[in-house]
Amino acid sequence: MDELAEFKAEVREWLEVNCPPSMRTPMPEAEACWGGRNAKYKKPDSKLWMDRMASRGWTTPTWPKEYGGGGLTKKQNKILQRELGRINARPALQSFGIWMLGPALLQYGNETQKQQHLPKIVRGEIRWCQGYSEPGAGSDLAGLQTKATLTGDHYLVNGSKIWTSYANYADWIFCLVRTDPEASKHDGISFLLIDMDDPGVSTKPIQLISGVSPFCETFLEDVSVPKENLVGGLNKGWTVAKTLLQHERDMIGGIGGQGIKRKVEDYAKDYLGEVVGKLADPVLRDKLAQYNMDARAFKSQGSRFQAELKTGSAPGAISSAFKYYGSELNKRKYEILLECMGSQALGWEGEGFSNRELSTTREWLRSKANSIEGGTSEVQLNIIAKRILGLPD
Amino acid sequence: MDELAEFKAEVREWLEVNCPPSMRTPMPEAEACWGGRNAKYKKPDSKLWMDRMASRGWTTPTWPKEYGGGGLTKKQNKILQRELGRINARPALQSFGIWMLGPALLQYGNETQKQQHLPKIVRGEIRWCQGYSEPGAGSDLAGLQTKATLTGDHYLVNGSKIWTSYANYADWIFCLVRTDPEASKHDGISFLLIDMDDPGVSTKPIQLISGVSPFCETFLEDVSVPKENLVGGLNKGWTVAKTLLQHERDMIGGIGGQGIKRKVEDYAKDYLGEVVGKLADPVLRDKLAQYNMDARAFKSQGSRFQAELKTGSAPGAISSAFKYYGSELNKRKYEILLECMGSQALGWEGEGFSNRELSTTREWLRSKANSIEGGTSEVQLNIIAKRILGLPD
Amino acid sequence: MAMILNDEQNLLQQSAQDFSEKVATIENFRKLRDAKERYHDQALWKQVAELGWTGIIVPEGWGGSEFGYLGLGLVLQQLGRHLTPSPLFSTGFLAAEILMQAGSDAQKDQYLPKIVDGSSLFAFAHEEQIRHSIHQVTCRGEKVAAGYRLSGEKVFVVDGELADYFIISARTSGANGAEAGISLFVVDASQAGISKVQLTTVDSRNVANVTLDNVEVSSDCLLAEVDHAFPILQNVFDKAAILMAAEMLGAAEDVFERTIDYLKEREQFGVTIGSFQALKHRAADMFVELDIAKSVVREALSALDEGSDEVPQLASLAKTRLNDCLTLITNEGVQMHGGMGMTDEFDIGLYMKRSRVANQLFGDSNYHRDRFASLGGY
Amino acid sequence: MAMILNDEQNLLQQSAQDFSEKVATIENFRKLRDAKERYHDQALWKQVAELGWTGIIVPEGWGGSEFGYLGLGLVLQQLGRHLTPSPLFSTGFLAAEILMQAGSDAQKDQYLPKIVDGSSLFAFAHEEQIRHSIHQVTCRGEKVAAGYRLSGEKVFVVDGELADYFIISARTSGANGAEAGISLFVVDASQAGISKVQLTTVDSRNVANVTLDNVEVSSDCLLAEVDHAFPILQNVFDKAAILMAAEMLGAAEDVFERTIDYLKEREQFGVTIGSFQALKHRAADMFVELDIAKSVVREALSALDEGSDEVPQLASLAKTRLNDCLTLITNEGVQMHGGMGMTDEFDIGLYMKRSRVANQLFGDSNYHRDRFASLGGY
Repeated sequence: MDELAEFKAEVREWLEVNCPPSMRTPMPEAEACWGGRNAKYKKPDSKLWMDRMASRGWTTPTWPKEYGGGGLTKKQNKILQRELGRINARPALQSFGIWMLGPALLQYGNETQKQQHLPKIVRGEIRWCQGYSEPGAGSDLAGLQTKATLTGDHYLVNGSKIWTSYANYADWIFCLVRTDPEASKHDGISFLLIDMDDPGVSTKPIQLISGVSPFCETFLEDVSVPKENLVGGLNKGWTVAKTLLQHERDMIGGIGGQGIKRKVEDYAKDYLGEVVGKLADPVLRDKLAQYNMDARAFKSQGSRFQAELKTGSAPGAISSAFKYYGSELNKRKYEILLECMGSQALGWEGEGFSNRELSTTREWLRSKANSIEGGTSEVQLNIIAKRILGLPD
Repeated sequence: MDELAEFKAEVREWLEVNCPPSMRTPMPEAEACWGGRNAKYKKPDSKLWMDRMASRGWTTPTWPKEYGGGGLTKKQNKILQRELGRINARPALQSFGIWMLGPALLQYGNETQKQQHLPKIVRGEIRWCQGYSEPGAGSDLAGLQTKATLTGDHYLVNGSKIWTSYANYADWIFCLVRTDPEASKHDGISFLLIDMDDPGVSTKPIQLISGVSPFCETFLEDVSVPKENLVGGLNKGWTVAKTLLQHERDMIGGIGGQGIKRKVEDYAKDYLGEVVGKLADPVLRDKLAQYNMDARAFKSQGSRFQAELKTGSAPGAISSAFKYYGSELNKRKYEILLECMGSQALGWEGEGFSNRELSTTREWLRSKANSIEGGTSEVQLNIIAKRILGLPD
Repeated sequence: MAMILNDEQNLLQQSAQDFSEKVATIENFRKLRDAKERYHDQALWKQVAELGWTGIIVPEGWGGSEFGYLGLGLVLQQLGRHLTPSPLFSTGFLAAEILMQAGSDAQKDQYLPKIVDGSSLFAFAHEEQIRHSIHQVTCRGEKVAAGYRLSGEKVFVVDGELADYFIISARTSGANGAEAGISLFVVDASQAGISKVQLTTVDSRNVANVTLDNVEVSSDCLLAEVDHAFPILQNVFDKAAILMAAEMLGAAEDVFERTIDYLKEREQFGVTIGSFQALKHRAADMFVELDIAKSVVREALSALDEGSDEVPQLASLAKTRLNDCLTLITNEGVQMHGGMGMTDEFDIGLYMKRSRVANQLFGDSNYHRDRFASLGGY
Repeated sequence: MAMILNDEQNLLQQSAQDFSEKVATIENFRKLRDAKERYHDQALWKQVAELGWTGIIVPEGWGGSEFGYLGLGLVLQQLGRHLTPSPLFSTGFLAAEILMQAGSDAQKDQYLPKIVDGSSLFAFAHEEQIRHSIHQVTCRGEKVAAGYRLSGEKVFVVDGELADYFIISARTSGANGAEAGISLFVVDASQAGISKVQLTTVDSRNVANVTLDNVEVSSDCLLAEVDHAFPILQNVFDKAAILMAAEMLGAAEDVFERTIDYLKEREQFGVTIGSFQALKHRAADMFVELDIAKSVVREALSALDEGSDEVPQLASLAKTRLNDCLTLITNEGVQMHGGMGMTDEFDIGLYMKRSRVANQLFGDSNYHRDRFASLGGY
């Protein structure tokens, strides 16, 4: 325990010295630091903070030191995160490289690939995006058509990807591509890393109903990719993808707790008023209580799952249940908020509505994607029926 | 118009003379008159009333006079029904012969069959039951296995039927049987009339969760049936059945208006109390309002359907929509009633509960069959998806 | 009850459908939206007036066709199909209706012809809170020598930034919340003391918050008897709920049809997604809801033409039904369109946005369920 | 939070499962039901006591095992699976709990050993209305020379017709509805003035309405401090809600498993009906609801053992969740069983009947949602 206490003291001191005061304030979405070749930093301190954290490997605290990571144990990392939280430090670096590609490379990449890519992810030098979905294949992810044909030392890649998050800002893309058109659907897919500066790669942002454009279509026309960029073996891409998808599902499933941090009842009080300490509208109050109970129950399910994970008794497909329930819950939250807010929920921009109102409306629209992205609710129910309940095809 | 006025006066006079006063009182279920060879009449007046009505053909007012019917026009029948309602006359005769078999015979029967069976239905001499479902084939009605093999002049029938209403009291049964095991499912079925006094026919009542036994299993073991008893042609039984099923569906779909006549809110007032003219529980009040609105809207849909029937613009499969919505609505009504009644809804029999409370609880259990009998809700949704929306198989 | 259209109504419906498909298209709406100005298409409005729709409920004496509410409902339903923004509801219905009920002969002569020929636009400034209420009127109408002095705030006034005239409810006596003491005024929008803030709403229509700062109006501006506007408001809002339901019905039909088409066309896992039974059942359920919604709107519109006693119940029924039905169908529609449903390129999101605004106008479902229960005496 | 069972708990669960599968079977329940007498199996009860379950929450000093609420919940869950009627809840939990909280040492010495060895049965007579309420106590407890005189009506007293002793709440001061002024008494059931009407309920359990007509009890019968039983009642009802949820969880699990089995076995249209996607999705949805219900019950039981501050919230959460989950699963179960689900021969209808009784006990969902909101300060 002394070692941990020592570690804690050391962390606290280091942060005191190295975390700029401007990085200890709430972070507007627009000031998030994503790194990359062409990164623009709204505040110079963002870059400084990222670099300092990266120098310790703390942008990826538990990654091995040999690839630039922090090499921390779980317990040490917990301390680090707590200390960061204590001073309200902003995230030093956000990155699909950290969240998704890194873990996949650590599990499936060869030594060269790890050496080449991981340190750059740690330091925020390369910004990655994900190329899974295709216009013709949504829920049917494995139905993808983007082709990669080996010609000599290179794969020739042709096709297009959709829902590539921030592809217009990314440097590299990790892609699922079809390398064997003859094999059965899942068996002919490979996992490929592509430099987006290569000729033939282009992107086009997609405007969403919520008014923002976090996603792109990404087009690949005769892109030449060195065969060394294949991860996890030829036609073994589906294995890599499944690991990543599960990971994504867990992230989105937790979404019920994301977004609005303010309690729904506090919003409701503003808009409905109170009578003797109760929300003035008893019917909406009942609806809201049901929502809060469901959210609390969902949290309880999460705790049980965490405990079962440790004993290995949790069924693998249970993450589909989280994904399903969590996203439906989040959609419901915003529908209730809209009901509470009346005509103040109907603004798009400009005068007459508070900023919080305007962003709630946008988040309501955004929430509709929860049950689509990362595997639709329908797909999750299919998985539960098949893999947990064993119902026949 | 004078003719109708004359008819009305005549009807009124006749009823005044012929409807016994005891038949002008509300009818307990147990006193319903179903006719039949072995009918028992709790009240002698029931028999008298049936016979008198039958003598005018008014047990089947619109059937042709040649088969014993009343030969009335629609307008005349309306007058008759109104006059019967005016004096609160009990139904003179209830019968699956009148509701189901009669219309089928009129449409598909040959002259001999009509002459043989219709008059006896009119006079309540023969009580019929329906033999469609089988233990192995529920929703998949056409999957029936009861076999009828032609041997000489007779069909040899083997199999069993389930959900045969009141088969233990019935004299004859109209059955769907498989006459061509080689043909595709719908093409090898025939419609057969069987005298239940024939050797080999036996019945066994099924006890339901609501505590009553209106249904039986009916067993057919080497029953010999004259080939003249085939209706609608060999292997043409499915056509006859479809007509009857549509008819049944319409009857059950109207169920939302059946059962409890008292307004749901009047029950609710008894159990929840009122505050300034409103139900004291605002959340249950809201639920109840939603139910009442849905029931009113369902009525509106019925009116539109009636109007469209006249212009021929109603899609045929729309009766599936009525069946589906009507039965789900009725189930919901009883769930709400249960919520209102609290622990007074939990009685089965005996002291501590009023008769009305006890029968509401039984009706609640009974209502669960609404979405199963006459084609499950799932089957209705399949029909709508296929025949109205044209969604692919 | 006119559950089936007669020939004239069929013709009207057909012409509205043609107009909505050829002129008042959703592309047209997108242009107005992206221009981010007043969300108003003057050329389209001219055509609406020429087609005579501005006078559908106006008696012939003032140039109208007196065709009735079912007729107007049919037109609004078709415009709802393509999300057509037009002042028809505010001017051709709300203003016309109020003037017919509450206007003196002189007022009718002055305003109704301008409504019918489309030369003036009106907006009804009544709501003061975030939720619909008939009773809540705090805007003051003080008697002064020459007439009345109006002060207060009106919110979410549809077509408020377009209007040449406002019809304004104000409290001339009594406490806020009381039925007695509410009066109606018709006021020139350019009158001193009136200021407007145009709102940019999620459905890209013309809406404004309106402030009245000691607006002096002459006694000629008073509609109906002073203090006694409440029953008029009640009746107008019932009609408004039903006609808004008609517009929403058009939108719901359109989204439903789009979604069924998509189910038949989109392939996944090697088959069209419309062959998945779970989606089929949800589609069938939507069909049933929509079919019932159609019946309710039709019956409610007929009830208006027939002056039925059941209008209040049917108004609450129709509005609740269409609020919930359109919410269901837009939510399910977006979900069944998958990722594409989330893009601005697909139209379905536009319907989702409009649905929530329409939900709020003239009472959301909570409001109308409460009212339906009260009308039922429980 | 003990989300995972330890070895001892696993053993207890296993023995409860064995008992419920081999002894406390549903056939056993059917026999009691059809006998139409007191719905009580004395032999089974003896075994329950021998297994030590009557003393699970009782301290060792009085012969109990002090195993805790999670342990008791595990047993009730298993008994819930086979709808086992047993006085364990009334005697082994309600009476034991109240005596432990409110009894004097003498009272504990007198009653707890009888609970643990199963020789006496208890019933808790509190409710007076058709809906659960803690506050509504009109039954009077008048101070007289020798003690108290009790008068009033108690309804739907579970095991009321079996009990050797009643625990009775009565108002010793204050107005109906007030928190202060409620007292608890433990009374011999054979006491003069007590009369019972046995009810025949839809779930065929032992229930009675109890009338108290000037029942004279000595001061020794008073539990806890006079007038101050309310906080005890509150805590006991929270625990009761959680333990009832545990029983309901067992029933829900059983019905769910039966239904899934039926989906895999029943053929229609040439395939097993479990291959229909619409049914699959509904089954998956039920699975999710049930999985969440399991977590909530487990967390709530642990919270009892840990004396967590969140017990009131978790009690309302657990009861609401299981009310709704069991209603959903029994309704869906019957529907998916088709016609067979409607027959008395199949067990599923028995669960549906029990579900509605369990729903009412210790608060229905409306009650607990309201309370959850109040606890949350809104």
